[in-house]
Amino acid sequence: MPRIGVFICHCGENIARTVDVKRVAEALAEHPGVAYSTDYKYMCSDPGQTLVKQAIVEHKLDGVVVAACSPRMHEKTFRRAASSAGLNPYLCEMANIREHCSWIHEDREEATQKAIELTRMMVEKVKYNAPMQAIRIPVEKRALVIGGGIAGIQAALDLADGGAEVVLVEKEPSIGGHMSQLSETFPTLDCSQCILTPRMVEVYQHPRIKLLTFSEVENVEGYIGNFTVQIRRKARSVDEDLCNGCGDCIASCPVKKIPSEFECGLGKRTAIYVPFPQAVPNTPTLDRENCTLFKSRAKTGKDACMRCQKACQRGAINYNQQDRIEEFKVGAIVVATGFQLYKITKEQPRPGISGYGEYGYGTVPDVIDGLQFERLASASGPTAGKILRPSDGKEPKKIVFLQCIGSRDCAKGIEYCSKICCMYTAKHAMLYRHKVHGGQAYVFYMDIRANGKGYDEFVRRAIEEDGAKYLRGRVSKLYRDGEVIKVHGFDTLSSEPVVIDADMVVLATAMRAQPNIEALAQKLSVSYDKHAFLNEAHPKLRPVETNTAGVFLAGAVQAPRDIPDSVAMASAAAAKVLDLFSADELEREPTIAKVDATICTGCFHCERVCPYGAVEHKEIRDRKGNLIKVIADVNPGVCQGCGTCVATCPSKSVELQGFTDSQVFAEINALMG
Amino acid sequence: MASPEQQETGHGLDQHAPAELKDEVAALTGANPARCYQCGKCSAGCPMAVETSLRPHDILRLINMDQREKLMENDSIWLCLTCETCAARCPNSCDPARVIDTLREMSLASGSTAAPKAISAFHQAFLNQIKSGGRLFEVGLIANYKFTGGALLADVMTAPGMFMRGKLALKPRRIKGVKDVRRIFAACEAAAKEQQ
Amino acid sequence: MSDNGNKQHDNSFEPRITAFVCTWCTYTGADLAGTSRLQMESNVRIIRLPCTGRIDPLFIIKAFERGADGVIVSGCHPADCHYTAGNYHARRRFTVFRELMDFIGIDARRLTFSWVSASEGTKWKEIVDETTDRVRALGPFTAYHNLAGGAEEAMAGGVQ
Amino acid sequence: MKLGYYPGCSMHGTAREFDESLQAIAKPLGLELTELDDWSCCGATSAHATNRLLGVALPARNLALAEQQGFKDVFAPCAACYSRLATARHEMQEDAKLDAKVKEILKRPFSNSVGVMNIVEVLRGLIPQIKEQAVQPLSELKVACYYGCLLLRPAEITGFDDAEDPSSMEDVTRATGATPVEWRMRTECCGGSFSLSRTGSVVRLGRAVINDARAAGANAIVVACPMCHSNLDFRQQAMGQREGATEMPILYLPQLVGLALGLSPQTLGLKRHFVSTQPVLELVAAGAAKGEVK
Repeated sequence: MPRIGVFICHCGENIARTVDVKRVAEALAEHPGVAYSTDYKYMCSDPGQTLVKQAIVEHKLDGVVVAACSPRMHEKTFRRAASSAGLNPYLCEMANIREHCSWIHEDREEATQKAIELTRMMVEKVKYNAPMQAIRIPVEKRALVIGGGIAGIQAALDLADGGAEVVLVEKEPSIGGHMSQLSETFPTLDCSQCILTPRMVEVYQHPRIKLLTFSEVENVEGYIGNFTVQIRRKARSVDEDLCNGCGDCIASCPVKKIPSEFECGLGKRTAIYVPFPQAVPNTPTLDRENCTLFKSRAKTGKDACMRCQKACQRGAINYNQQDRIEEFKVGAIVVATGFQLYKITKEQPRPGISGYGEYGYGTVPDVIDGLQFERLASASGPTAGKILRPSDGKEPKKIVFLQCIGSRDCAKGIEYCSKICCMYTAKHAMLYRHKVHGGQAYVFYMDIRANGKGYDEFVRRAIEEDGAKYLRGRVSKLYRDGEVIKVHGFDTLSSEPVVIDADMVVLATAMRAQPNIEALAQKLSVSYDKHAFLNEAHPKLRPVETNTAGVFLAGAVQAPRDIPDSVAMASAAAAKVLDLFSADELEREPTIAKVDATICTGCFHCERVCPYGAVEHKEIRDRKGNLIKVIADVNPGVCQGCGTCVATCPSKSVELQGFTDSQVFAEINALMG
Repeated sequence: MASPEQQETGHGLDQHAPAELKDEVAALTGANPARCYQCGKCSAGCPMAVETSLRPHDILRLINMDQREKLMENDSIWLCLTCETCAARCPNSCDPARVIDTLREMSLASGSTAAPKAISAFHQAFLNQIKSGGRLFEVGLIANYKFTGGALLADVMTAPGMFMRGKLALKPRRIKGVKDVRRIFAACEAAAKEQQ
Repeated sequence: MSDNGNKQHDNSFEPRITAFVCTWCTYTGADLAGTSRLQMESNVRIIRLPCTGRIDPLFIIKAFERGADGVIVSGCHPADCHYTAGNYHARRRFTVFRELMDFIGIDARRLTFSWVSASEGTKWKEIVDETTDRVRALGPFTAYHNLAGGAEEAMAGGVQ
Repeated sequence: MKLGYYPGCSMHGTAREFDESLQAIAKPLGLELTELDDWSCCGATSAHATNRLLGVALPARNLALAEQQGFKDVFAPCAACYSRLATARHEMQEDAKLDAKVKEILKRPFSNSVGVMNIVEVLRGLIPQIKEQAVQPLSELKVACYYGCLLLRPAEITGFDDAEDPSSMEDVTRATGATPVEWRMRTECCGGSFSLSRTGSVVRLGRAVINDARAAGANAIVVACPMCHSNLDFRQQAMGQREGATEMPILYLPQLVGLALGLSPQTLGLKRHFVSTQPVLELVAAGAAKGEVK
């Protein structure tokens, strides 16, 4: 006969108000197999836990059911208490009579009856519980950081400085991300390059950071502490070991008119190029789509040009380089892939999002986006820091900034606030005024969201000292009218329609998730929201973790973030990883699947449905080494315990520990009391 | 934190107060005025914004503030051209055009006389024409309108111009199903009264 | 209505409903309904499983056999499964299972299959109330003794 | 193509030339129009501006007639009628309560199965035929395609073209050999229903449309709506021309197509306009002369 202890918690008045806890305890005392049943005001308090521990010893309990709040709240607490009293922690279960009972029902009679039944179900389950041990798994103390923007750079440096090995993967030819494109940063107006470049160099030189640029994550396998990642090193056509970054190849390249991605199309680059002078690494990359040689090979099969190869004295140019896959073992992964900017074009990459026909779908010259303005304002940009119109190179005397383009616009498919635009627009208005004396900046805004340290003061400065005229309203329509852009807006504060003849318009376009981020998220088994921003494990308490253990988030991959936020998240993620790396082994819940070798028929239905690839093939041989059969075997390190294999197994030869068929059937059987 | 007493009162109000204007409008239009965040994009594109005292976003604001009388007694809702520019560009799908249609209907039902005489007379004259013949008889419309509207403008003088160009039929044509049309009118007018 | 607090305890039929839910989404959503104090029908008993993928159709048959009048199966939304794909397998399995229910003679309206995420406490309440109302209207499930024994055999081939 | 033809009230009155020109081009383009028997007025703005139910029930009567008379689609060339018919169809699909109510009022069987088409949509579908049948090159003619409001908005009801950046009228215009100009006011409102009741607004809005078309170098404005036509043509004199500026002829889209097909100005009703269409005819003649030289 089992000896089970039942502990009914009042939770102050939370449970006791609607559940007659005394009656529950009495009813359970009568239940077969229950050796002890009691109630107490706060079971999770110290005296409450002591009560449980003492009862385990005094009544020689071989199972415990605590009827209280949700197991999500206190299962760990009571299992720890049971363990300290010498009972295997997995012989302790909770019945949820608060969230699922006392809080959602008013009728005392009904609630009490339900509480009795819920507790009985768990008692019946516990009868079939088996002692289990937590799983211990070794930890590979190397981290993968995906994305080399400011978040990835910060995470990589913090990790490496903390003693961990780091593999930093960046898909572009250089690290630096969006921050390297910015002119100056709010709210201090310090030069973005000046604060970023030293950190980029630090990454490059750090002995514990392996930097892989022009590379992408191909595949991820494994689990926390033990991931195996494959990285595609895209063919750069330049041998990174031989290249010394002299730039002779670039000077020799005859294809000079390719719109530069780094300059947002406002500047040009060659086919073999470094994206910007401070790029790290300073190794050029050959853009095969625009290279004369590769075009000629594709068209006629003949070689052509090859001037860069001739120009390179180190023989570093290799036209026959192929993509290659490198494999790394890592214990944790930080995802810091950042964002892309929304474009107002008619064609959109995602269904459900549309462009702005009322603003000409991006076809009106001199209507640019915020990042383009950054390039114009940047001293190292295409205009050497002068604000000039792209169409005719004239200095705009009237400039209009439109905020919330794509943001907070349900009709265009994006309802969220992009968070950074209020600030950078204020910055733009300021920079404009500093650079174009006597110029007038207008800002169409809806609400000014400046809730960071020194942020509101910064916006006030743009208005009070730099004379930006803020108009509260959205613009209905804009179009080119001869030399000017007619901007039709409404100032809701003076209640007047406003038409501005602008020389230039800057759109503060929304921050969007990176293209194809879903594919990466799926490789990592991390969920994402409807806008494809990756989901944190808990919005308040676990902001940089994900629901996949060992995978962490930093920066705008999770939601629109500014630089300080991204850096803080990156340091937080690094701290989490270092915490993980501080032990040699990890403990995990033992709720995993296990195959009964004697009845498995080797049909491998389980292998087909397992989302983790945890099912392996195991050969059963007789003593002479003759193969008897091949059966399924679950890798305890990889299995996450979803139980899909169990429900699928035709021969019922696989069980999920902690949720075995007998345990579930016991609960079902208890339904009728 | 609200005291229990305040909560009690608050709850009581919710239960017994008549439906707020915004809820009424939401029920009648299927658009939710509460979604309006007062960006003014509707008013920025409204061709009549220079002529009206209340612009589309003002109207949404007053609906959300439950200012029934102010809306019903203002002629702005009658100056809407129903060009739908506001609805097409509203970031929150508040559909101001449809909302204003509904307000006009409510205003008529409430017996408000805020509609500019010329406009209400035109609508009335127009509908009278259809009611009597099933189709619009333009000469009849102009005559009916100019008399009831009282604005005997130069327009009537251009009617001969229209006539000379063969653009005006002088005899109304009545359709076979005119009874059918009149029944539709009667049913819709009855429904409007009932709603009130 | 469930939340008017003065439900009649006469002899009218009160169904017993068993809910098989995953721990990550629906169980948490039901917790949220609790913390939000959403009053709902008290007829549902939840059995917590790691994932809807773990739910063997046999559990449902067993529940009916043991006297349940209705069953709710609820897990994460498609694409939100904590285990990546368990809920897809569950969905596939239950498409087939519904047909099997017909065959066995259980009215398919006694089974509710839904997605409730961790943030959808209100949706959970709605599902509980709707299912209870529906099953209450269907009346007690009395054919369960017919299920005993035979059902397990019927399921032995597995429903994939 | 066989279509149920819903002319609407103005096509038999003030917009007579719209009807005439449409009938004239129908045959050469292979368009078979059968007028809906006993159709009634759609209620126009006056109905839906004062009584939503009426604004749906009046057009619904015509949709029901079309269904009874066996038409798959109703063709309403008047933009206002088109808008009302399409809106009624859409609202009844979206709102089950309204649907039931209207059906109760109509007192005739109706399953809301009939599609609604406008003039631009129909002519866009006939572009190959227009190109094939065009005998008169309109190469000297530059026109401003004016959509106005009712054709395009709301997008979820009309849906045949981009509401902010439409191109279908320009496509039809190109098929006639004329050149569409790039201009700004093509989707703005002309004042529509205030033609008689608030003339001042109409004059203000119409003037902006005409001035923009003129600034863009158009020889004429092409419209697809009787209200736009009457506001821009009949009211043009009241708008007061700038010194030295010539009048801006306003053509219906089928009139433009008809010119390309070589139909006579009389047939196309071009003599019925308030603003003379003579300058257009001269440009057409000039184009023809050039064509012959080639």
